[in-house]
Amino acid sequence: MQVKVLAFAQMHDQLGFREHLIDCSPDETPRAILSRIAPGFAPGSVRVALDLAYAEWDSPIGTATELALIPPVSGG
Amino acid sequence: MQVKVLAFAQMHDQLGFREHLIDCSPDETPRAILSRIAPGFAPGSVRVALDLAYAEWDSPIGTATELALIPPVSGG
Amino acid sequence: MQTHISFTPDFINPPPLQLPSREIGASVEFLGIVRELERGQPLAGLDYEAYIPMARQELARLFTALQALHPCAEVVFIHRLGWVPVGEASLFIRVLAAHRGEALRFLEAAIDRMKADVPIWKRSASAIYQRK
Amino acid sequence: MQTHISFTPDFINPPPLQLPSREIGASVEFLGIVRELERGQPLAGLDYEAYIPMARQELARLFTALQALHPCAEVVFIHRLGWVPVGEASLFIRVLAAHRGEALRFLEAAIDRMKADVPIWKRSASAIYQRK
Repeated sequence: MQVKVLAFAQMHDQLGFREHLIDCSPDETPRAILSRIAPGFAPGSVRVALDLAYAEWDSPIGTATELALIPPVSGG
Repeated sequence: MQVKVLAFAQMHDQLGFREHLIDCSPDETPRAILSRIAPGFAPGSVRVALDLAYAEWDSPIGTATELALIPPVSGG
Repeated sequence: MQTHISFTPDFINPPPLQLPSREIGASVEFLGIVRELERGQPLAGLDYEAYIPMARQELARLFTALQALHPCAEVVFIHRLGWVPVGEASLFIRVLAAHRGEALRFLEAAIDRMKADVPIWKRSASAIYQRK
Repeated sequence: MQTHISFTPDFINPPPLQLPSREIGASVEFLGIVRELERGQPLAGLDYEAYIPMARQELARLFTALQALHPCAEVVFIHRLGWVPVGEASLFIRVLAAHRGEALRFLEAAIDRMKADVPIWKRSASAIYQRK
């Protein structure tokens, strides 16, 4: 399976892409997927969302098709 | 001297006038003036204003030229 | 702080927003609208009266006092008088400030204090009828 | 409760007020405006981006949660994206309710929660420049 990784705001700057399709398996966690595409990446204050909802860095992604990296938000 | 007595809202209904010029002296209190024009009147929740500012029922009116009867307000 | 206080017998058309400086970060506007049901009684509208010169003075005093607590750049206050049908606004307040917190605090306190102390009165048609 | 959530690259023109019922007693509107000074640095404007489908979903969830606390009849939410110059609005929110307390509580909590959880980002031109 593949998951589409989306990087917004500072994460876009840091990773250098907005979207990236990654091969993965349902039992991989967001943290494991990120460590493959960005070795040394530590979430810090960055949250992760799976299929439009906030998720855990250390839970398997299951059937999610979209993984978004959400740095601290600042709308308004 | 004379003071102009203004009656708003329910006070207008109760007293039957909107404006009334009354002869008075500077050492009279609003309560005394009202008791002359409306015998038996008790302020209850009605406030009194002298020259556009809230005043006391039992303090002399001094040089005020306008005495307003302010029933509970309900703007908005 | 700039303050604009007015009373009108006409439908309230909020004035166009004009920012007094480049430091305004929040505009908060309130419209108080006459509802059909007031204390369970259906109304066609409400009738408003005011002791206008004292209301202006009380509002100016109140805005000055609130400005010390919640600094704002501008307040526009418009109260309609006379008959206001259901669905139309009796009151418009706009507050401009650098920050939304101050604008919201100012607005809320201004309404609360107006309702306590500013000589404006509303009456339902039925209440007016009953007094006759 | 009716909710209208939209994102626009254009100047925000608040939609005309239309009351969904005769039981609306309060309309509260908020405009968040880009200020010249942010943390002491003069700005020409701010650049906004959003993860739009998730932002919509988070906002809808947030409004539903707030509706249980502060019952309101309608909320209109418009966030501008892209470049917003100083003096123009990045955000418009209108809340309609029977009572002003609920409309104000809803508005304030909606802004607070949006700022905590809804995937929208602002950046100053200088910050964008520095990343290169």
